[in-house]
Amino acid sequence: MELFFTSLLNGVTYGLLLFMLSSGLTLIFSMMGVLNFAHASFYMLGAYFGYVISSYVGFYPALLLAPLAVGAIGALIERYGMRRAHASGHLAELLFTFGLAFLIEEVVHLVWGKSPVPYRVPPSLDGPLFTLFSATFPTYKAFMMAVSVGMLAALYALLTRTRVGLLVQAALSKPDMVEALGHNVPRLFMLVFGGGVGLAALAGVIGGNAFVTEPGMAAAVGSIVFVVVVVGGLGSITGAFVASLAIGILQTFAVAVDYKLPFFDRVTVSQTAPVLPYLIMVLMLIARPRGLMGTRET
Amino acid sequence: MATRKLLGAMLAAFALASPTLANAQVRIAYIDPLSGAMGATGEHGLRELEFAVEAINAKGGVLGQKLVVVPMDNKLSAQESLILLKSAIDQGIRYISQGNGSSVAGALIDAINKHNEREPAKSIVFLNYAAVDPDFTNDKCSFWHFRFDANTDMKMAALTDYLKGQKKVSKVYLLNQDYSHGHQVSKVAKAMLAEKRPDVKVVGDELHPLARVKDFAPYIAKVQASGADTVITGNWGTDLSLLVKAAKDANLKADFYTYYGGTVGVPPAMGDAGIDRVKVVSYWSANSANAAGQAVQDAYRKKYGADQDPYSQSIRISAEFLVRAMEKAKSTDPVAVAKAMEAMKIDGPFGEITMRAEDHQIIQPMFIATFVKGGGALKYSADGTNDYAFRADARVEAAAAARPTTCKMKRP
Amino acid sequence: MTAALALTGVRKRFGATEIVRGVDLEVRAGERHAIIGPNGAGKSVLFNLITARFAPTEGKIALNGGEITGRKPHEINRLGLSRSFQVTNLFHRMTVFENVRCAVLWSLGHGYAFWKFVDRLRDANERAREIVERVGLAERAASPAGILSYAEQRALEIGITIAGDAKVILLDEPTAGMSRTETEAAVALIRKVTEGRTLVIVEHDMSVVFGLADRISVLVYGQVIATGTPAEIRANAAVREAYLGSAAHA
Amino acid sequence: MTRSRLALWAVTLLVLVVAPLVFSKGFALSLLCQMGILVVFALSYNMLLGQTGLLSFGHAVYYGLGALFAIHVLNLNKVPTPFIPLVGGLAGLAFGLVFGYITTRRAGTTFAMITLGVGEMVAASSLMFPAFFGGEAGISGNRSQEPFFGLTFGPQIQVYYLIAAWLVICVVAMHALTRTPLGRMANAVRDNPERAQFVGYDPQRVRFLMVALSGFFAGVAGGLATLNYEIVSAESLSALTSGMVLLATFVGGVGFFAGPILGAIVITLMSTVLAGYTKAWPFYFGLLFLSTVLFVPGGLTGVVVLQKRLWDAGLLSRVAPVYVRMAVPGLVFVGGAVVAVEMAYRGVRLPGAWLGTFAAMAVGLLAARWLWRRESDRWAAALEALAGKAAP
Repeated sequence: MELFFTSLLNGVTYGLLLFMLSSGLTLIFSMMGVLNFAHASFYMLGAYFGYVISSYVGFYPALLLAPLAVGAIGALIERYGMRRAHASGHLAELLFTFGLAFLIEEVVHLVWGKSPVPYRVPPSLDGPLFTLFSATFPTYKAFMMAVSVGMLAALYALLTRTRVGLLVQAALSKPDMVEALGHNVPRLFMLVFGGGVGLAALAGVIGGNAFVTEPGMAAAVGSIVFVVVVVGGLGSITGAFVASLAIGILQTFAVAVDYKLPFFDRVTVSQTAPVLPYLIMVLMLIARPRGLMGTRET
Repeated sequence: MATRKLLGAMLAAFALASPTLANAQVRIAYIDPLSGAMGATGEHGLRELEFAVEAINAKGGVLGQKLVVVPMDNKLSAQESLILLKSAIDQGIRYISQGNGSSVAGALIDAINKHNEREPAKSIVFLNYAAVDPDFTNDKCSFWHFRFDANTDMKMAALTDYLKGQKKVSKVYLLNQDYSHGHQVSKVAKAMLAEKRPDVKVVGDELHPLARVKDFAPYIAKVQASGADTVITGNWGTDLSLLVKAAKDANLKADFYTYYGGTVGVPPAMGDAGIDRVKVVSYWSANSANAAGQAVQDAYRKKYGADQDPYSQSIRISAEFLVRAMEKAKSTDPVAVAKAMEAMKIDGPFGEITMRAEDHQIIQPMFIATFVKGGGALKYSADGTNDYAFRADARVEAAAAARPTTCKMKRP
Repeated sequence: MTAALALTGVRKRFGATEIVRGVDLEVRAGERHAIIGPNGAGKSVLFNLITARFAPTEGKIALNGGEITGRKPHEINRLGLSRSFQVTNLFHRMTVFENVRCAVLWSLGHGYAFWKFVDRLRDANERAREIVERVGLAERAASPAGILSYAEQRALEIGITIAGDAKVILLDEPTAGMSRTETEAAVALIRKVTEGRTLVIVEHDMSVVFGLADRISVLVYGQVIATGTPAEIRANAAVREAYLGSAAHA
Repeated sequence: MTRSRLALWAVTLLVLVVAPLVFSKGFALSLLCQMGILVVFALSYNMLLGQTGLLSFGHAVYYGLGALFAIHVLNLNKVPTPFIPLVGGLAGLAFGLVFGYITTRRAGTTFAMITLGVGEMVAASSLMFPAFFGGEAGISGNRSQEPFFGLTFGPQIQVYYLIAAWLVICVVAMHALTRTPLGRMANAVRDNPERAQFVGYDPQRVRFLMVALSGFFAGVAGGLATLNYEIVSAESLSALTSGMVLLATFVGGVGFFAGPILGAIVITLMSTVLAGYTKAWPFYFGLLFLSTVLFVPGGLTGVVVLQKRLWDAGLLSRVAPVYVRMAVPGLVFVGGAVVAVEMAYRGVRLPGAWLGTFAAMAVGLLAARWLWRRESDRWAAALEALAGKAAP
């Protein structure tokens, strides 16, 4: 019983963390139709920027400044790189972000070295919030959950309630039309890309000290964010949210199960937990390529 | 300058045939990751090797020759390492130093055995400073391979010896990475606990995928539910730091006995979360060193920074063994040096160190230490930090840590 | 004698809007049948329903008496139906000759073979060369399809459509965007290459329709309001009101 | 086959035979072997990316599984060494059939994501089932068994010729495949899957067959790697290997049959030789890839082919002066950039050196832009003339 409730709590926490990581990716994808392979790299950049900025002005200002800075970098990359790649097609765009991920990791190596940096949780958020059975629940995790839910609300409002959101969605299907109406579509895309990158960076500022800020952190989350977005339905914010929670809870409960798999002599369900998301993704793509709540296939 | 280097690289690609000039040098190829996920660990090792070599050269080198380190980036890939080995052989290098990854070490041993058999005149000697698969000094032992680190079994032997005296340890949870090293730790822990502390219950034996877990909270929940008071883990890198952080978040009251709590990146990443929770079993204990050992550390920290811990002392020891063996053999010929190295003894930072002739395994004292706030009597900080250190709790003498070997050495 | 193509009660809804609202249509074997109608009448959707690009919400479609509803496009093609596209739809990076050759491979039974060279398939090469000649592109045979002029691309499109020797040919606005002379040439070409086959054509240009079609169906708001010979259609009051009247002013 | 094409094949064959006599050192020889393996692997990848338009993020699955089966069979001591790559190929084919059936049910980005998922799962299970996969320590074997017509395949030179022979077989086979009905329809499906349906072909079936066949050749490459390294570890199945073959293929040029060959050679040189000289090699590598994506989507081969076409059209003499003049500021800029990267990696902190380097880069860049404004007309004119000649 105790394990059940702790696992449920851990599952929800992990799910919300996954959503926080993948929301920027969903934003960019749903508005621009681009799968940004460098998403996790911007998450990493966010963590490093958060580390540097917070060492000068403290954690809370960094929470705002670092995403802004990384978002600006993202916007520049869109303006001078993506746009060019876009001209030579969808594949080129995908490959561009793929190469970008490679390069960003090298730059991080170069600037901050290969070892982790001591990026710490601010004292005001450190420590336990409450105790469930014998385990404590840290304040910082509650903070992360709150930010994640806040992101959901903000994105949902942005996409469905604001003019910009509606405009971008229109621009996605009929760019010529929107342009003809006198809107600057390329600038719109630049802002969206910068925004999505900024969200990734925000996740980095928050995730970097909760976990470990090191050059391998991008690769560690790189593919799981795709799983969330793909399972949730490419381009659906709510879908991504549901998928994050589902994957988080499923994976956490799988860890708790020691049942041995039939036919594989020593493998337990628990051992396979981190592989489950990929299995779900593949099955989902085959059975229902739109994902849980997606509106279109790719 | 750099362009010329680049041009040189291109030319060299086509002119690899040219024999290398310097013969009045003893060159050591350092084949380890210098880029990628394990790049930091590889660079740390390289620095310690270069530091040791500089010290030796400052005293005039060996037999009138200077030692030179040739770094080679194997990207932690076994296949890449084999190509680099060939490159080293081409350049006339006879000594290889490597430590990261038993997969790489295994491949190198295999390849060196084959090469030395095919071309005995150009034999290669392999100085292994950290690849800890016990096989290398047991069933797969080789005359050409010398290990300067304690292997997995020896570390577990020291650890379980220590646990004999720790009566408050009653429930142990084994949590390891799901690959050969983790499997080995789990296996040998169960065997030795059953032998030395039959009263201890192993309440969990968990394997998690290597470098794939983002949040260890579910695992910690399981440990907590099992009621374990002690966790034994062979984890390294972020798999260890994240584990410890998750334990702190959930306020898990259990000691973590680790193999790699002191290695690159782990102490700064753990931070406060590791205090009084994380213990390390190692042949290295910075604050227990004798005067000579302290002098080495002082020089190292002066050169590279006060937060830099030369914890891979096995590298320096291996260089020292090499030089002594050359002096003893009065030759730099690998076969003679390898023979001279067998059964050699030197004074290390914690007492006598012996290269056991039967299996080429180094025998030395071991320590159990706890991660604590630094300062006071703890002069030397943990690697990458200024305010944390390891406090030695116990010393296990060389004889106690040594394990019998199944090695049947074939000598040339 | 069974109809070459028969639609019974075909409907198509997109969300709340119904574009095709119960179409019954019969195309006789060997005739040239035109479907006309004002913009937005659902002509292209109907076309896409026949060729399985969309699945009908309701109704049945039969080809030579056999039902094809729910079949995949390539299966329908193999049953003897071929189509062109409104927006030119070629293999842009291949040459004209290769475009046509790809289109004849299946009908000659070469399938997915990876053990014979296309250059050595005499039947395919001869057939392709003959078709390239027939559509008047012999001089451009070695040019990549992507660099052809618009009229040439349309001709190639027709060539690919007829290459597989399908007995039923559907052409979607084959002369759209062409000049008067180009249109005349295209009509002559269509007439020539569909000799002895069943042709279904969607077209805006009334001179093309009336010059080419044996029978005409008029589609307005997703329903067929009249079917008949050109003379009958001209005389049909409902058609005049709904369609020709407005077209005459345009 | 035209005469020039025949000559090209003959020269290639000659180079393969003569190369080890020139580069006889162990290292150079292993480098050649490594190149040969990557060439086969990259060509098999281009069967998907370049020929069928399928972007795969999990191609290492076929390579790695081929290698694994090859080493297990090698260790059985039943199959003569020269045929081991065939074992790898058959294993690759088998998995190509299985995974191809799963993955090719969708195309486009969905296909890419499915391959990513399948790749991750196979890579993860390789650590979970060490008995078969060998875990991170890998499985080793010994290629020199019973002499096969007097050859033991112990010495590297014999392995080289074995790899070269398989390389020739695979290259010829893969090149032949592009000229078969399936190969042509793969192009057709790449360009326009919808059109392909209306000439009677099922695009899904075409993709499936291409994935399966490409799995075969990837498996052969894996089998060759088995013989060359005599060890197979989890690394050969990893996402890193999948990424590497994608980079190599794309940099070489996906639109040309020879593209991946050039790409494989360049990447091998960069990751092995350049890595020996500068720690910054991954950085250069990333830059090379990004510049390829942005500026020369046709890859390095595209650049070469364009020059050849200019030459054939007698236009090269018109653009050559442009190249020469642009080369000066271009080299200043690139040289400056290289110096900057190297200084960064070596931790040079002299402000003067940095200032000088940046100044040189700026001068190079500005000069190049200024010059380009004057020269671009000439260049564009030449290209136009070329297009005019190609389409009379």
